[in-house]
Amino acid sequence: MLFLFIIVPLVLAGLLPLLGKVSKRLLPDLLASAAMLFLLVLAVFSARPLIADGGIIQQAFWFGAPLNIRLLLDGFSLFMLFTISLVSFAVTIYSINYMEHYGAKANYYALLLAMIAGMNGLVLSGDLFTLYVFLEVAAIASYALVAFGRGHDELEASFKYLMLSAVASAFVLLSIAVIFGVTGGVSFGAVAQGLKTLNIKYVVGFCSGLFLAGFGLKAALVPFHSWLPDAHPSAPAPISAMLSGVLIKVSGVYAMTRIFLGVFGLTPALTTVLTVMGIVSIFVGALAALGQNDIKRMLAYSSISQIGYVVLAFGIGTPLGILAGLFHLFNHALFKSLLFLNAGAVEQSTGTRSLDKMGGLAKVMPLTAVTSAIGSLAIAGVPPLNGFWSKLLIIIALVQAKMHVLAALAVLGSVITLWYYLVLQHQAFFGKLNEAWQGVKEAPFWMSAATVLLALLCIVTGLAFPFVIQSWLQPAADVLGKGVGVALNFIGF
Amino acid sequence: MHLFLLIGLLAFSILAILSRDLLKSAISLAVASIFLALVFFRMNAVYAGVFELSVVAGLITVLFITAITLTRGDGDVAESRGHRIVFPLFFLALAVVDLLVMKKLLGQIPAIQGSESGTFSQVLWNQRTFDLVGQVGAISAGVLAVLALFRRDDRHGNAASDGGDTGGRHE
Amino acid sequence: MNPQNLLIPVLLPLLLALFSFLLPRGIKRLREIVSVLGAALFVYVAVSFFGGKETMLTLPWLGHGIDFELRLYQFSQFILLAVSGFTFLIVLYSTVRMAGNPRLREYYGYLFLTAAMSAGAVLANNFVPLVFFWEGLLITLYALITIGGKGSHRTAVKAFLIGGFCDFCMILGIAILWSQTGTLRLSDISVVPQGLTAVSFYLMMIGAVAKAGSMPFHTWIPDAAVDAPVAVMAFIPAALEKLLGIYMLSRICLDIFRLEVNSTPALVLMTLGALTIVLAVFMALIQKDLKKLLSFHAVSQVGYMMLGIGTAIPIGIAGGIFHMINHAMYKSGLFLAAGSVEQQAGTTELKKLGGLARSMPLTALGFIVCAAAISGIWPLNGFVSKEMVFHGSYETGYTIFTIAAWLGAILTFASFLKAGHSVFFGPRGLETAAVKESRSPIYIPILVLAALCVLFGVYNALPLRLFIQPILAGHAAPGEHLDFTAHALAVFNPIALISMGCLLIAFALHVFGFRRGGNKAYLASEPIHRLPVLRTLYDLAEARVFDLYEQGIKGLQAFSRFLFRFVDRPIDAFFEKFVVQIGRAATGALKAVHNGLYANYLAWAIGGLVIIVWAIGALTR
Amino acid sequence: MNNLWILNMGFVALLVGIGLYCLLTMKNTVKLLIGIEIIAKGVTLALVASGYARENLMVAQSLAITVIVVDVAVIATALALIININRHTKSLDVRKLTKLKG
Amino acid sequence: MTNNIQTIILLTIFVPIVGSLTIPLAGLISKRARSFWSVLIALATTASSMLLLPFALKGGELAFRKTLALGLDFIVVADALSVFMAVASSFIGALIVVYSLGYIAHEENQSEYYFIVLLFIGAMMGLVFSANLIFMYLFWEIAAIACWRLIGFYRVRDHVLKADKAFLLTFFGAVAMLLGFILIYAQTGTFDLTAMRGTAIPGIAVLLILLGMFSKSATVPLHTWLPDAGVAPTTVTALLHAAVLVKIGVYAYARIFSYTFQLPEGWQQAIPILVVFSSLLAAAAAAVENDLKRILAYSTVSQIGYIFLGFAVMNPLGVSGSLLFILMHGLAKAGLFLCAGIIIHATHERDIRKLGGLIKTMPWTAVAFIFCSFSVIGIPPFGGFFSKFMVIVATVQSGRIWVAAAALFAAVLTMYYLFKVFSAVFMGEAAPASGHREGTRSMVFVVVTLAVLSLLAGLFVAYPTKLANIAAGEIVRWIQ
Repeated sequence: MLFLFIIVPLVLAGLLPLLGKVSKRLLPDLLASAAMLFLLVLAVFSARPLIADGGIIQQAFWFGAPLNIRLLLDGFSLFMLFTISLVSFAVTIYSINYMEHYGAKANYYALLLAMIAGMNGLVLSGDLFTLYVFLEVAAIASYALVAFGRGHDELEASFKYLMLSAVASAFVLLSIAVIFGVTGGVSFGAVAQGLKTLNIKYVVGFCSGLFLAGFGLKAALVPFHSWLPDAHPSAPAPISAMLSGVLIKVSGVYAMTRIFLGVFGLTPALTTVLTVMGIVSIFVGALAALGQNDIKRMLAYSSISQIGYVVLAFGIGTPLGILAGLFHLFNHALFKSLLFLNAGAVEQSTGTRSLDKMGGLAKVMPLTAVTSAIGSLAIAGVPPLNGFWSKLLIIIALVQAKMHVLAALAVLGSVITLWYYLVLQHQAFFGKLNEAWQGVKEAPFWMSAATVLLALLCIVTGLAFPFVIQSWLQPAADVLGKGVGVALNFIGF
Repeated sequence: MHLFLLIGLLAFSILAILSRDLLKSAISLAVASIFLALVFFRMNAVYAGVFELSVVAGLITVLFITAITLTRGDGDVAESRGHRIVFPLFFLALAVVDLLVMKKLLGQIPAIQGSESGTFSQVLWNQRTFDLVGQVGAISAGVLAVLALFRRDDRHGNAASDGGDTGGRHE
Repeated sequence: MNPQNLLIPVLLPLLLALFSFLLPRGIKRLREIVSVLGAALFVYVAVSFFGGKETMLTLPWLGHGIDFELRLYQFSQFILLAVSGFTFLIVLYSTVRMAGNPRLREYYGYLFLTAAMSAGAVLANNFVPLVFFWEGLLITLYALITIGGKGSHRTAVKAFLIGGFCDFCMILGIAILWSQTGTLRLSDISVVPQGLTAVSFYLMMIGAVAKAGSMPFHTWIPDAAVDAPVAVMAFIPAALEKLLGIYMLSRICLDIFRLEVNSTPALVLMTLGALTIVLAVFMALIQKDLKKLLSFHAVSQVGYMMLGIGTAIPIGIAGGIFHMINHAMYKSGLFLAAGSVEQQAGTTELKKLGGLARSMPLTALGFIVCAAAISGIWPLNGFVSKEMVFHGSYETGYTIFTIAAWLGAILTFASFLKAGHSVFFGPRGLETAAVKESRSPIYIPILVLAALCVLFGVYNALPLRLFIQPILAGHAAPGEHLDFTAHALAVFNPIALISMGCLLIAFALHVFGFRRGGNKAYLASEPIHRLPVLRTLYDLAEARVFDLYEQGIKGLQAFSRFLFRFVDRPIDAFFEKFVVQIGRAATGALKAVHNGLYANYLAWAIGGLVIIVWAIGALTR
Repeated sequence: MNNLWILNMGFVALLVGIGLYCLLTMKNTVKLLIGIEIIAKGVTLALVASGYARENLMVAQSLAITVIVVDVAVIATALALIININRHTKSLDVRKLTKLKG
Repeated sequence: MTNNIQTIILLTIFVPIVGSLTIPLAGLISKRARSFWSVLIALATTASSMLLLPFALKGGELAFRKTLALGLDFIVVADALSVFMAVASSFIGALIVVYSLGYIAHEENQSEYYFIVLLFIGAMMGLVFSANLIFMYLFWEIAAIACWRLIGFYRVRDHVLKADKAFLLTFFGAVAMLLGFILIYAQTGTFDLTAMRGTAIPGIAVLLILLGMFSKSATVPLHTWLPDAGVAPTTVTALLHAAVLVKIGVYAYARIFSYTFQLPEGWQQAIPILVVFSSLLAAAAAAVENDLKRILAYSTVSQIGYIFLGFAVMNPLGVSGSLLFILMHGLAKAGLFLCAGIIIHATHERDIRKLGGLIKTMPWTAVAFIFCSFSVIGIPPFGGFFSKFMVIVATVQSGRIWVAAAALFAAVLTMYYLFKVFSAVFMGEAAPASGHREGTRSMVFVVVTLAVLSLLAGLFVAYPTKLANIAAGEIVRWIQ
């Protein structure tokens, strides 16, 4: 059953280019949205009961015949699946209207689905190498998606992204190779078991460094972040949302966390490096975002900053820190997607991404303005929205771990975050309406629907945070909290 | 013998990088692939060797040459001549570091016995099935990517994202 | 007596005030009738209270020891009586004098409000109600001065600010006292001023003497004399404020603090009094406007009271208190007379007036009697009280104070000679040809007050025995001689003789000045005005250089500007400019390094890898 | 066995190193891609060498094959990008790709 | 009984919050319906908070909780302190909503306006009744959001920038405060205020929390946003800030520092000095400024210093004085701002140098203005007198005579600048900008009402004082 998460989008991705010849718009729209909805429902209703007593390994079936594919599902992966499905659903329905002017919808959806298949596979894999392969699947699809508009900007961004990402993959693979050479296996269980019996701290440290660089590049941690401010703004808005909202988390943070916490075990050295990288990312991202004039570029830098928070939280390694990191990861997926979708709506309506040229759009695009305000406040950590709770938990975790300076810096970072989001708000939406945009209309239905959905989720998550924590985050945090133990349980499946 | 093959691999890789002609570079790369394949054969990794020969030395070289031909004429970028001096220095430093570190780092790892069982195809099909799904995914993603990038332009209002209109970013 | 009745003196005028406020503007006659009758009733209440037993009323108010406590005893009975009497007279006078004023409604309202507040302040036996009423008077004062019309607002604000400042001082004094004694009930407190309580004494003293109009808190009074209606001047600075201020001062010096003879606080008070006497009278001397002249005297006379009370010797205190009531009478009378003149002649400028005695005989009579009283002419009341003050100050051993008081007496008489001469005698002023006597509600109060001056002087036993002796009774050492009537009018003792001599000097001065000024009475003070050093000082004083208020406001402005420019704005600039600049700089730097070069980006990544690997290696133990 | 592995890994490091050198210093986009390829070769070698050293050759080979396949997809995408970029800029110079910055 | 009280408290919090969400819906029906629905909600909130008065006057104290995840429980506490604050702020809030009916009638985005104002009131109620630090922070920030939208209400670029400045400054303070809360949490393991009474807390936490309070309550050195915010928006908004918003910090001070924790000795000594300096500085700034609303805003800053002072000296008198001050200042400052609103509405001029002689055309406004000024200065019989008196006396009682003297000096400055304003605006020659008619009937009614209320609050001061005394007794109980 879990295999559906991979095979449905993959098969559909293969079919869509063919179907696209038949129906240019309707069928791709319908099928893609339906598939996403299906995955979302699957994640919420079918997959969740599976992990009632901890993680499981499920064997895939292909038309009744068992396959030698073993999918690992535990709280963490389920949580990621849910996040992916949720954001991709919002993105897909948003694309219905948005991608009209790009054309080649079938192709677009196919790539999107391939990317989702890659991410789902990544999340469900219980093996370092498989993880790498699906990482690449998602990455290849994302290169193409970034370049989808085929303008100069898009191609340039995509090229740099690809070239850096390829290096990152090489780092990861090299590390896997070494690990493979050391332990003789690549599955989580085998690696964890192997490392446990060997006393080779420096080799593991070296591999951790390579992983950190590789996944850090995927996750756009400073100083590996440089591709992101180019790639995310250049992509079509839904893809920006997808990349910033999910992809960097799945291929960067998830993979990193899974390996460091679940396979290698968090060492004090890693804690230090992760938290420092987190803080540096927070500040570099936030300060760089402050001076941006391109709305999407600002959001992209903001992603760097927010990923910093997530990594910082995971880096603490305490149960609360992990929980906080997960929560922030989820929240960031929600509000960053929301903000990118909003930016897309604005760009589509006004034809510009330059904040200077906007102004007073709240008047003509009320829904977009309101949802964007919600997103901005949420990301800055203003209560009662969801971002507040996760940042709160991060700071509590920092203080509990006696990292007072980091806590203060994290707090300061959130002030800067609010600062540039206020700049964004007053440049774009607040203020007097620019004459040029007198005739601008609110975004079309499906685009608005997507943003409203995400904005509502931001609010609801904020208000119902105990529920979210208990039902989605706690199982995931438990998995990570147990550290290497979980991986050892799956040995020899 | 093994060392000789590795040195050959390295030498042609260097040649591929330093060569000022792209075609020569691509061909050097192919030769390097052949050397790598030979290394694989030496290590009894027949399947990997075959794949290396056919796919990398073959397919990828073809891809490269196609791309070079497609872009030739307007794509001759002069690399700096400084590489002749810089590269040896760099290489020397790298080699020294490599010598110093590698032994130290990996030398402490105890040799463990692998748990190899079954033939290659059994391993590939039974243990690494998931990877195959991933391969399918990667290939289809690659195909889709190429399709997307070389699609016929059927967008409406072509100018939307092309050129300078995508945002007034500061130069 | 039922303690609840103590509320009547407060509530009755309050009701009258409300009535006046609520009565529509147009109805004049009814307002006047009710006001006069109400004021009469007020007098009746005060009279009926007089001589009664000591009564205390305590109502719970704010907790923390802040209760609404009123206390009726000899002193407050007496002051209450005086307050009500003046209220009645002023109301009577106002029925004519204020008749044409468009803001009559407010005028009566505030007048009665003033009376109510004064009554409350007099009766209060707890500091909080005391301050409540005391400071509340600022509002009515402010309002009443503004009734004067154009230009009066500035003066009103001045009066308010000065009063407010001094009241705040008093509040601080009360606060310190409370923290020292632990109670707010006036009748429970009796401390010797030393250390913190001395600070408290000074602060409360400032409040009290400022209310009375002492230097240097007097400067609004001469201004108000020009701007405010004359009835208001007669009522508030001349009568009520003196009553309240000196009442309070006596209570501070007698009850609340046990002022020792010639202790530092006593000397401070006496010095302040002496300075007030001399400086204010110097200013009064040269005034060319009757009302202004009177107002400076209102200041100067306060000095006598302060001097008397500051002696802390029974005769001095009695003299001070007696002088207070006397001053209230004659100064009110004088102001009312000035008002009468102003109404009939249209001006109070000495230059333009003259020879009014014939056309306004009754006013002139009242004025002359009152002027004689203030100058301390035997056998009027002023003589009696001043002599007592002289005696008292002399007994302290600091003769300098006595000399100052005598100097004051000289100039007082000189200035009143000048004033009376210019207004009522000499040739008719050109513009004041057809002047008639005022109507009866105007001259009756003047005459009543003049008569009282005579009465209290000739038959001084009445006030001294009836009012003043009981006040002192509780405080004097047992067996001390408290009956001052014996030598009240005694002329043949050194001090009285010197005083008489002073009057003669004053007369001589006037005549000299009159002759020098070309027989123009209003120039009689010019010789003194033109004295070398004095002249400069006078010029400076005219330019308000010595006006603490003006200087204080300048100081406040400078202080404010300093804080604003050098503290507030920099703080704002820190957030508005500095932080923003830092943000810009950081973001600029970051933008510069993101230069779009792939090799650059890759170099970061590789550098990052190296650093990370190194860091992990270094941190791994 | 171990010594051979270390030797192989040493060459892997050299290959990756010169690949990175290429990426860092070369201007031609195709050349950069060749750098990537060299790194990929090093990585493949590392995988196979590790498998050989640990007598896990079959798994190592399947991993290597997968890497190669994935690599093809990446290279194909990258070349497609380069060709597209070449249409815009009429150049293969990576330093001309600095429109996005700041 | 207890259940009833619980229900009432929850109603007080959630009627405005939920009600605010229905405003846009009501806006769909008609403008009129929306306006009256807003007024209804505001009045219902006031009424419901007033229903708690009998309970509080009996000295009742009630705390109950709803357990949520991770110890972040929703804890509500009702005692004299919270009820006092709730009544005072909801009452003024409701008054503002009523006044807005006329004032805002011709503006755009009315739905947003009412939505935000009601949300603000709701946040205020939530803050007042919360006994969990995190929930206090939560409502604190909701109020900040509301404030941000309101300052930028006119959408003028400059205003929006000021709004951002205000939001950022207060947010900075707030997150610092949050960090302080978390430091406390690290020490005690709970956010529950009721469980932490009498706990001694580290100085650094005090500093951080103070940053929050000072920024919200516009106290030096984090005060500059308030004058700026006072300039930008509608007068009503300025008022909302001056009369209600800034009290949040003060209330938090009372609840957290006075009621719950034990401050380190150094801070106990430092805070009075800090706040009195703030008071003095702001008064000085008000004396220099020429912009009517900026003066009033600085005046607010200055008066807030007194409120802090009363709480900071930590004796019953000071605490009740400060509580009274909250009420009195709310009424009087509301009156002043609304008078300013009428003036600005009529003349479109804020520079007092360009105004003058308005008493002839606006007698009622002038009288209301001077009445409220008296109350702010602290002149009896107006309400402001008692509060100021109590605070100052309490300061002296705690042995800080110089602080009290400085506070009184600030009062002198207050007197000076308020009279300066009054003279400049209402007295003197009618300036070219003047010569306008009195404000509309409803506006004048409201300002006169406020002026009269200021007076009545002074005359019948015993009633609010009773509640304040109970609250003060509760607050300082643990000191003894």
